Amino acid sequence: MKQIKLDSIQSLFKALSATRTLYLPVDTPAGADFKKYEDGVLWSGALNPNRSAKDFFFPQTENMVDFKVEGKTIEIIEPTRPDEDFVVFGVRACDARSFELLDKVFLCDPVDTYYQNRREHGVIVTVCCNKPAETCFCTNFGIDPTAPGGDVACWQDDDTLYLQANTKAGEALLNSVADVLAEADDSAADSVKETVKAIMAKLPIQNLDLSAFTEDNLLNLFGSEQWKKLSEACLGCGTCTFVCPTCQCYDIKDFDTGHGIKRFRCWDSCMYSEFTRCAHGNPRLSQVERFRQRFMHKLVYFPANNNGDFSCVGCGRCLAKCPISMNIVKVIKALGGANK
Amino acid sequence: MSVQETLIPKLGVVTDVRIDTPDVKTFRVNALDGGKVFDHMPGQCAMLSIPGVGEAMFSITSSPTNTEFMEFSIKKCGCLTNWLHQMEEGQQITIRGPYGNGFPVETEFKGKDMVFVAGGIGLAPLRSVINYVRDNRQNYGTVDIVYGSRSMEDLVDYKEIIDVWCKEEGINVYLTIDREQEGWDGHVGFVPNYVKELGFDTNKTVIICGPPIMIKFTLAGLIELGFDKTQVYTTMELKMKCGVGKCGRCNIGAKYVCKDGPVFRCDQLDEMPNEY
Amino acid sequence: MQVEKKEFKPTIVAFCCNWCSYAGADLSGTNRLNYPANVKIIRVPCSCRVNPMFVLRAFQRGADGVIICGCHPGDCHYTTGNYYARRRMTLLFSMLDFLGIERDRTRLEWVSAAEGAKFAATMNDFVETVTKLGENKRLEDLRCKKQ
Amino acid sequence: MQEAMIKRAKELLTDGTVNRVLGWQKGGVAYDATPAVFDSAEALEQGFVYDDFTAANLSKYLVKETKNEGKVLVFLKPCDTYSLNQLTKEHRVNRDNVYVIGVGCDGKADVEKLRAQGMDGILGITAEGDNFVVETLYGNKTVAKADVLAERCVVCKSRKLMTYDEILGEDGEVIDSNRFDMVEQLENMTSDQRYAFWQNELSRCIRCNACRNVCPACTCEKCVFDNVNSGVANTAAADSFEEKLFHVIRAFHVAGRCTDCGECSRVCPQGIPLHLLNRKFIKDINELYGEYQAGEDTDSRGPLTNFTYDDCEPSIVHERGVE
Repeated sequence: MKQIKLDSIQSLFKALSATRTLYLPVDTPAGADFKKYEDGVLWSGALNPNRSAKDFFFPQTENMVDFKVEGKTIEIIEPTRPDEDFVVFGVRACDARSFELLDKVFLCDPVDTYYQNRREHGVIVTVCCNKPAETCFCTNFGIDPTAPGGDVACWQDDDTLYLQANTKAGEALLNSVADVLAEADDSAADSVKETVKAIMAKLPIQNLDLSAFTEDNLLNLFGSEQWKKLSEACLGCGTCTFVCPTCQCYDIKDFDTGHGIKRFRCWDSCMYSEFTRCAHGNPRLSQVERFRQRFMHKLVYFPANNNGDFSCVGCGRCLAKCPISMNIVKVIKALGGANK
Repeated sequence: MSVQETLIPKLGVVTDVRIDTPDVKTFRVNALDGGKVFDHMPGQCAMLSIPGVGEAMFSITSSPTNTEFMEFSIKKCGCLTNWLHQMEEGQQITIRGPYGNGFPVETEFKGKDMVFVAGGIGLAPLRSVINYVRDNRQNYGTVDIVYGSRSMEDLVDYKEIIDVWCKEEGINVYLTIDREQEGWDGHVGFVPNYVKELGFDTNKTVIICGPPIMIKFTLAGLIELGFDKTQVYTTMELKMKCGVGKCGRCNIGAKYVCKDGPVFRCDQLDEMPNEY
Repeated sequence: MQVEKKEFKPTIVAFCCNWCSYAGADLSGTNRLNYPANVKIIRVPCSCRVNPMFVLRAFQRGADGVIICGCHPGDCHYTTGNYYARRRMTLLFSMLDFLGIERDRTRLEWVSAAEGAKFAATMNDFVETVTKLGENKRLEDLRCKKQ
Repeated sequence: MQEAMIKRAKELLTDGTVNRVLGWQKGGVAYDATPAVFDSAEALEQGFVYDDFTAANLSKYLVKETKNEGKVLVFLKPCDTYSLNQLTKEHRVNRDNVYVIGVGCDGKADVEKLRAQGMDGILGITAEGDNFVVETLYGNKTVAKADVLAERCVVCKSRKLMTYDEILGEDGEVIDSNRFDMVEQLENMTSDQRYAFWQNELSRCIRCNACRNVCPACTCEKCVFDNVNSGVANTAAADSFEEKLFHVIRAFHVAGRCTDCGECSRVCPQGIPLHLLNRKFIKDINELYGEYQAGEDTDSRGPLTNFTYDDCEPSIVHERGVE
């Protein structure tokens, strides 16, 4: 394990950003956001940025291919792919876990090379949460915030940051900045872990009953009477899906630039009315069905296709951001017990 | 196969346009240097697009045994299809695929007596299987084709049906139209009723494709006749964007139509939520 | 090595009402009055047909200035269309100014069918103003820029 | 207040005046109330909540609700009654199917402001006089209500109920508020500064459409931004232009109809001060076409569906504010 004093953390950021681009959470007037590190940029102490870190690997919009159309002929122009190495610093355990879930979608056959390319160029440095919020419920999905994933994991006490590599890429990263780091005892971060564990034990959202969400129970849950009531106030906006670290639905669109066609993909939301509209109609005509789709996907469909892993990491963003305060925890509570 | 290859399309060129009905045209598509853009199995789909207009999934109408070109029968019903209908020979389009599971022609269908039930443009995906079966006649038993449409003019591929299928030994073609029409001396009535009237042997394997309401009633009729749902296959269609099970919109329950479908056995549909 | 600086020629989109301003543009043409060729005229049935979206999308597609021309107040073919347009465009221009978009990039001018000279003069003046401002950077869509 | 509301709602349910009640459902934590329809006395007792955090404007739900059978009881705060009036004027709500109980309002608290004050891990909030006692994972803290009042309530324009069938509590007065201060401040900046300000704010937009979907004035059956044939339908801004396009058009489409209820800014997950765009329009309308408050009545013509022969010319923009 390595360590660095917090008052000299800028030297770590400088060293990290010397050979690659460094992104880290920075305070803004409206919550934290991941920003590119430049001299003098300060690391935010906020628990989690407004937006999740999925942007780095699955950006909100991404150019896929360009076309040039002339008369009856079409020319396909493949865009150059970003090849910049980057480090994302300050990712929490929940977001780190979300990458594993996104991997299951994008890296399964056929591999999404856009995502894969970004994944290969990025190194993730996680930091143990030191001030969990009331909206946190990652422990329900088997995440231990005191042992965050990513390539390098960090723990922070009052004056020191402890770093430990989880992967080969992480080791290489730490070696590349070895000059600014000092050795530390492997148990140095234990007291931090204990403190955080004690706080975690007091979190209000614990022991959610997830046992009802199984593939066998799919039709039962799908047909539940509760959806109507739960979705009643839903505005049909995409806030929950866009702040969610695991939501991965996308749309493919063409944009006519006047001198060519750009085909790009962008995030889409199953909460939107047009999401499934096609020539023969729309199978999800009301918000009840769209709302149900989102939560059924996270809690039943995704696990059914991925060995029982839920597509939620309990980061709590949707709890904090939903305009009408409806969220996955309320859905789990309403359906979990009643539909076994 | 990676998405680099699948999400980025290949170029194809329209080499022939055939007007089938007032709103259906069949397009022949070749690779730029002739031949097929890719190989496929019966029931699989391809994503066709005109850059700037849009991209959509269409079933490949031609049989894999056709090694020269692919065909798509397309009904005019939206923005992209309107555009496609204005195409002339020589127009390039982009194409990617093949997507989906296709019909189990080499496994479950082998040695079976086949009944094909189609309505309207629903013949498009079935035509691929029918011709595949015809070209591998030794592998399959009897073939019955029940095909219905609103009117005589709306029967897709009428020429091929009359000139080829009807004349082939071991293939029984039953045509029907919804309403009486001058110049039509065949059967008149809806497809589900006709299927019941014909009363097929219950050890045959049935493939249905057509409007959802037709599928529903035909299936009910077949079960009345004593068929089991495991003998009946159909193909689904929902909005698709990526074709590889990642964009997240064509799911019915935990199944993605583009990846796990579009062909489903009717007993599988029972296990899926009724959201299609 | 002397690098010749390329002269900036702005692209101007002019929405002209069919009944007055478009005829005015015609007249200026038949009178052989000159106005810059980089003014692209789009004929609209009435100045009040111009949706704020049109103005913004003109900028997106590469316009450096947008001018809307209609019948003089009181002369609208549809009696009152241009009065509504006046309010709308006032608010829109004010909003664009509020967002920090240069206020000289948008203009509304009343040009009658008889005012061929005014049309040409207006366009010359507007092109000159926008040329001074330079390229539209604040309301551009990078994708639409020619590389 | 909450008790009185539940009591009155139960009475109206029992005597058949209404068959359901639109209100707020209690959530898990003190601040997360969800708009909900209650159809029985038990449901009301179990879940109905009204406190300093029930901020959602319920009037938009009436568009959907009044299409259903029977009369619905709704509790509206003063600013919500403006929205209802506007919706009635536009024939989006059938006023005959609504029974409005106007409730007085001293302003609602903004949980983001609590968090900004360092209240992490909020477990419970109790109102004590002019203060909130906030129980958090990291100890109890006290904060003055005034310090965590939502921005829109700090500059509240009116505590007067515009439409109601009965009132619970006290009706207030129209306030001579300083709500245009920030707009004015921006107007007095240079155009470069304004551009930098909005570029920074709007670049955070994630196009979640929450501002549009929550807006009581945005009630189109199909929004132009959802219509694939409009050419501007999009679920993400692929270029910073599209952020500006969306927000200018969104604000423009409600210009002259926006009652300044402030829901757009309340729901924005990125904290973009969207209300400033709406207020800019309101301020311009007031200054150029005479004072107008949308939602004050149900029959006047809106400023953009009206004109006078001697309206100012758009060139007036050149004479105002800072270049």
